[in-house]
Amino acid sequence: MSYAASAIVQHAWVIPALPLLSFLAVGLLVRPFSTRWAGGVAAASVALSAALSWWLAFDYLQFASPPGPLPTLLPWQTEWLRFQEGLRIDAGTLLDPASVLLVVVVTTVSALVHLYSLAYMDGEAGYGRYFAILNLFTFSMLGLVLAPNLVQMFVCWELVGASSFFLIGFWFDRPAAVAASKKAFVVTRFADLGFLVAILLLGHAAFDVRQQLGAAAGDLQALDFAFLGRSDVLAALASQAPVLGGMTALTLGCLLLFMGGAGKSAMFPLHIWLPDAMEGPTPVSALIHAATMVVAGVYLVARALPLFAAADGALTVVLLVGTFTALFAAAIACTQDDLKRVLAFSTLSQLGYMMLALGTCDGGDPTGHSAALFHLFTHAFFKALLFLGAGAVLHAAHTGDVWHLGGLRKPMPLTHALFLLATLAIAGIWPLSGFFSKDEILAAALHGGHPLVFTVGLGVAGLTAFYMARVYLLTFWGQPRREATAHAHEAPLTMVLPMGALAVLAAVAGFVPVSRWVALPGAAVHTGIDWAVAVPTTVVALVGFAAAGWLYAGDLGRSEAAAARLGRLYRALRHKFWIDEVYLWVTRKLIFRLVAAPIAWFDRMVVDGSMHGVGVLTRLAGAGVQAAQTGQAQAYAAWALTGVALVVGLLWAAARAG
Amino acid sequence: MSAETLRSALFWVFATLSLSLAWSVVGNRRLLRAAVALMGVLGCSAAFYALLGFGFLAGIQILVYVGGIVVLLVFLVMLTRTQALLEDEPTPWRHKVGVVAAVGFFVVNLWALASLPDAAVQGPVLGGDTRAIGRALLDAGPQGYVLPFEAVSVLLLAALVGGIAVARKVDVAALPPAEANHG
Amino acid sequence: MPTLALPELLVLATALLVLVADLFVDDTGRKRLLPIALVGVVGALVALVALVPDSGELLGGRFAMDPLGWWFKLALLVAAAGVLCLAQPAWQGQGTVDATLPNRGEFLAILLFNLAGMLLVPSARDAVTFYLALETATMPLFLLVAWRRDAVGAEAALKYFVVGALASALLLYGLGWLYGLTGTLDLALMAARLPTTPAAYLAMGLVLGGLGFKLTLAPLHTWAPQVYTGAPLPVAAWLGTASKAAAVAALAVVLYRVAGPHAAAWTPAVALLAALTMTVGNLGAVVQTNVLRLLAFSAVSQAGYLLVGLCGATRDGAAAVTYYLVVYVVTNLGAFAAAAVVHHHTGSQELSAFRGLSRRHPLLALAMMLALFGLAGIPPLGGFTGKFLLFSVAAQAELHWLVAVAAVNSTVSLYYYLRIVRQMYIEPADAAAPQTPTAFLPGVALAVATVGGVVLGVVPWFYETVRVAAARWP
Amino acid sequence: MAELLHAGGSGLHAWLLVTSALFSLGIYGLLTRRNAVGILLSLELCLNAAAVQFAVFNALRAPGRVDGAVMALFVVAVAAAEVVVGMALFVLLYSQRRTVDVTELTGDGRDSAGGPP
Repeated sequence: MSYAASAIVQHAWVIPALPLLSFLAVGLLVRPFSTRWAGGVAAASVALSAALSWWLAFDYLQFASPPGPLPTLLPWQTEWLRFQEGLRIDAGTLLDPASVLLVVVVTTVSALVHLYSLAYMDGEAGYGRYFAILNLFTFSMLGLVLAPNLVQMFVCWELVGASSFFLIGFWFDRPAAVAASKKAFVVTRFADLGFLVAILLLGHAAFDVRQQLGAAAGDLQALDFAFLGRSDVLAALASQAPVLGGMTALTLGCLLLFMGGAGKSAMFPLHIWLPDAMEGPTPVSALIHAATMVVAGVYLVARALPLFAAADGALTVVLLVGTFTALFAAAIACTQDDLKRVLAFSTLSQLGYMMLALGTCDGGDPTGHSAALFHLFTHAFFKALLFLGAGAVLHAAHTGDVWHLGGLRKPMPLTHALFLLATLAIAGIWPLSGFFSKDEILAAALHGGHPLVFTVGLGVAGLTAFYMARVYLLTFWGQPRREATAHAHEAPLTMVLPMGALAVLAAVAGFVPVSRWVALPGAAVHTGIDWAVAVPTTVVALVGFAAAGWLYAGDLGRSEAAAARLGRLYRALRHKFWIDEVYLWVTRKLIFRLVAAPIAWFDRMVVDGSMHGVGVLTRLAGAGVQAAQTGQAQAYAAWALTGVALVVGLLWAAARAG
Repeated sequence: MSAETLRSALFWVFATLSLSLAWSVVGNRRLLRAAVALMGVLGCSAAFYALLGFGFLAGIQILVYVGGIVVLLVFLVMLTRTQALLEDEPTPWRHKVGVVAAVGFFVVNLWALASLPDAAVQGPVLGGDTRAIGRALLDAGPQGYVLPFEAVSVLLLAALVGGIAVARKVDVAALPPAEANHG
Repeated sequence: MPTLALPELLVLATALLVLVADLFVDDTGRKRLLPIALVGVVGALVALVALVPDSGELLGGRFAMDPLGWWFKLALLVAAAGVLCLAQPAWQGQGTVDATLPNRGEFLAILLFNLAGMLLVPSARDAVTFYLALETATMPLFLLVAWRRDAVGAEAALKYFVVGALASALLLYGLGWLYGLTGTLDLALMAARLPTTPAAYLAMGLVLGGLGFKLTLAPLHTWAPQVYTGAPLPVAAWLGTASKAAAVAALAVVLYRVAGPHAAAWTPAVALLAALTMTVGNLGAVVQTNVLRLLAFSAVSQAGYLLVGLCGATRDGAAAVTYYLVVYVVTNLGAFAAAAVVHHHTGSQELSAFRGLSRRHPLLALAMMLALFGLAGIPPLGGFTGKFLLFSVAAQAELHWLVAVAAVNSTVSLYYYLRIVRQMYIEPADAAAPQTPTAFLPGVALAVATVGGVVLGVVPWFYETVRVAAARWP
Repeated sequence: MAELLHAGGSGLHAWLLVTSALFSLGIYGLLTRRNAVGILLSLELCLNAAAVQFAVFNALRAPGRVDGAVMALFVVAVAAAEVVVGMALFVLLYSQRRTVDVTELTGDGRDSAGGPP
């Protein structure tokens, strides 16, 4: 049996088509009649998609002769837009190890989140709408992943952004949710600007190259990934004349592509939308803002890695931004009180890891590429699990503030166990999945000649263990610190089951030889455990756990017990705050004040402020335009004459210049 | 005095007259006088057409255009009563904008003019244009203008029908708009 | 063959029929005049699609059809059909008093005369026909704007008239210069003989300026906001769609047919104008609270995008402009139709009239949202494909700065389009807001515009066909 | 300027000098007149200047045919249509506002309530 005989490989387009059909069916036909059916149809379609994608992965991998690389297939392709020959835009399904991997991740997590949402969103006013948009999102994300060219990727990229916009703002009666959805849309759209301009820039540069190549280009189009990845094309692109500030179209295009990717993947300084995006329903946070959509930027850079590698300094930018984001977000995560916000900053930090891994390819060794995709794969499962766990806590205790939680391990034993497993996984404890993928990233940094980056990465690993242990301890250990928390109950089975499935995946995903499958030619393939990396990371993670345990496990519980016995809650709170003074001194004074606070200040004053400033400027300029509307007929006539004078002057000036 | 000199002299006489009347059109405080001055300008233009050799055009100019201005005058008197016939001096600001725009336009035209080689009228074709223009208007071939002729009739019809519909005497304010068309 | 002018003739015949019929019917009958006019326009549309070849000549070449002209006429007829549809409730005096239209047959007749003039623009092959077609496409608009005969409309119409008459005088003077420089009124001969002297810049500048008024190029756009709000809503829709289409057709005639050989000379000027126009339009729209003013400024910025495609006078550019024009007409028609329906229900043009629309009229809100997203250029709607094509024309012409400006502008535009979406989907519904059902014809227009906006973006056939047409364009 | 005048009594430059001056005066009036009727008069001045310009170019630059003269003729018709449209608007405005002073018309759609007063 060959690929040509495999039904699912030949018809992989069915996988995204199912959620799209379901979106149309649920949105237009089912929703008005039955909300219950809306959820069922939506979940069933995605579950079917997930089953098909596992079949696809099975069929695709089955033929891998172990030493040889897996092939890149384009089983289905249709012409969409034709500018001219060589600049044709197709729609199609590109199957290679990376896209098959992502298809499996997206459909699996999406199916589990759909299932989880059936109970979680029960009774919400927009139940049908929610599932319709979740379907739309799944379709768009799959279209993005399977895109054989930059334009299809961009179109789906925008659709993904639009569905994210609707889902963040799902509770449109909450002003914070509305503000967050708008912020997310505007910030990512701003970044997408770079993507769009990059497409135009690269498209024309590559088109010129294609014209030079002539028949050698075959049927490949200028914006196809297959074309952009060819070494002769890359060499020609790199040798083009600079277009702006000494940069070639290739370099500029890559930097702009990275701008798009950084927006979607919430890299500093475009990260500001992601923490706010937690205003959306928690399953949405799990699916879109942890497991799938936010990794689109990583996926884009990974896809375009040959371009980045050929461009001067582009990967160094990726490396720096990734490393900084990893550290910066981990530091902030230590100071947050809201469970979901901690997880959001944790996501930022992990995305920073992935970008960092891609950035280490700048030395010419593409090992970081497979490490990034491996971490993307494992992170999707344990982070989705963490979010779903947080969702179960929210569902039970109606609050996400860790200082209002506590002691949940007794009423919610299953959730507790699963959350603990995910915490250990993200902290990188053997044999859970995070251990393997994080070590590969750090190994890539160490062996790729970036000792400083390796050190920072190690520090981030410690911080990760610390903040995860902190929220875990505060949430599940000690005593309930709120009435509502005390009456918490275990989540229903439809919520626990998907979490259980994710837990299995989070536990075993590390043994899947992902990095061997997705390795680019020339990448060093690690087998076994790299002790030079594994030992320090494990030690650092244990130190992080110990610090958190010392801060949040012992004294906190004792003080709560003492407060209950003595009835002197106020003093007990003070006592707890005394412990917190240490924490405050360590975190707020050292980490927060020295690192996080300036960053937060920068974030508030410059990043947020500049966004705000842009808004004010725009409105001022708008008022200026408005001021021209004096209402005087003759003022309008004078403007018209000015316009004519302007045209005459421009024509004359252009003729002079030309 | 040769015919050429005579034509030149006539041109300058009418040019001077035309420009001074035009000055009155835009500057005279009394609108009625401005309108009469416009009639004069249009009359001068008829003379220009004649000097250029387009006698038919000159006739049309006087019959239709100048006649049209009489209609304008009648409307004007009906419309704005005696009080509004007086125009204020423009405020200094408006005056400045007007002068800048007008002088600017004039200077740009001079600049364009300077790039154009001068030429003189080749010779009088007075009276010979009537037949040529008439033929051009009714010719349905590649040299003819029957299509714009039809277009202009559509334009005039639309302007007349619409103008009457918009301006017909109905006290809209006294009726709800939905019933306004009954009046 | 006379079938070549069949759409124009059908439109004129319908206009005359409506005008005469108006004399003999009572008020009930008068309400039926609008469907009759609609049948005439749809008939012309069918005739265009089914009978009219996309190239040919009449009157010895004085009236010509060319492949892109065919598409311009299609856009114009679609706009006319759409505007007549969305005018139906206003015409029948339904809805709030504020939103009704004094239903005289003259209104329809003048609209159709106006349409006939617009249809003639892309077929003109000499300056005389071109000028008269443009005047016929412009002058009736002054009257239509004042059609409600209230103070607001009259004031708006007067300002429109003053600026418009000045623009047309400047255009005429520019045509005079072109005539003087080339010694001919034939547009093709003009192109062959056009020199590159200062007089030619003046002439082209005057002509472009005169047309810029119609296309609301900054800073010749200042009339637009007040005219859009002062005019009856169907007329505002007419201005925002058909009038724009005619202006683009005229600009294509001038830039490609007359000044095409000198594209290198005018491309920087057009590029700067495009950048200025889209920026001014967007900045103006950001601060508006009135939907029609917002749509007016949005239309200004859209004109800027359209102008981007004209840079360089390439065939790809012509294809992109034509395609985006069709998309723009359909999409904007959707936005205006939704605004018209809301205006009928509430009598208000304010943004707040859209409050909670998604709960009162989910389909209407969906249509409006898709139209706005189309205008903002969100994939996979036609607005995205069109903008992508336009921007890539600029990239092809090496105008990278213009691409950047256009991309930034299309992002800024999202901000104010989202303001309407926010009102519809996020603000709580007004308890007092009426639950009037959407009338039949506006509903049809909305449905067609919404589906059209999606289909144009997703189905490649349209762009492919336009591109093939552009390749055969002389 | 001086050589333009010396270039020949009724040469092309002299003719165009006059038409440009007429058009410029029309622009001045258009921008300064307060009465809408005065604006209309100024517009007629502009159109007339353009029509004369066509005739001038016809006689001096393209004397073989009568294209310019035909255009001038059409301009007369267009000017007539413009007068009709303008007057209709003025009559309407006067019946609504009791004035045709354009400086008193300063609304810019902000009073968008629409409808009759």
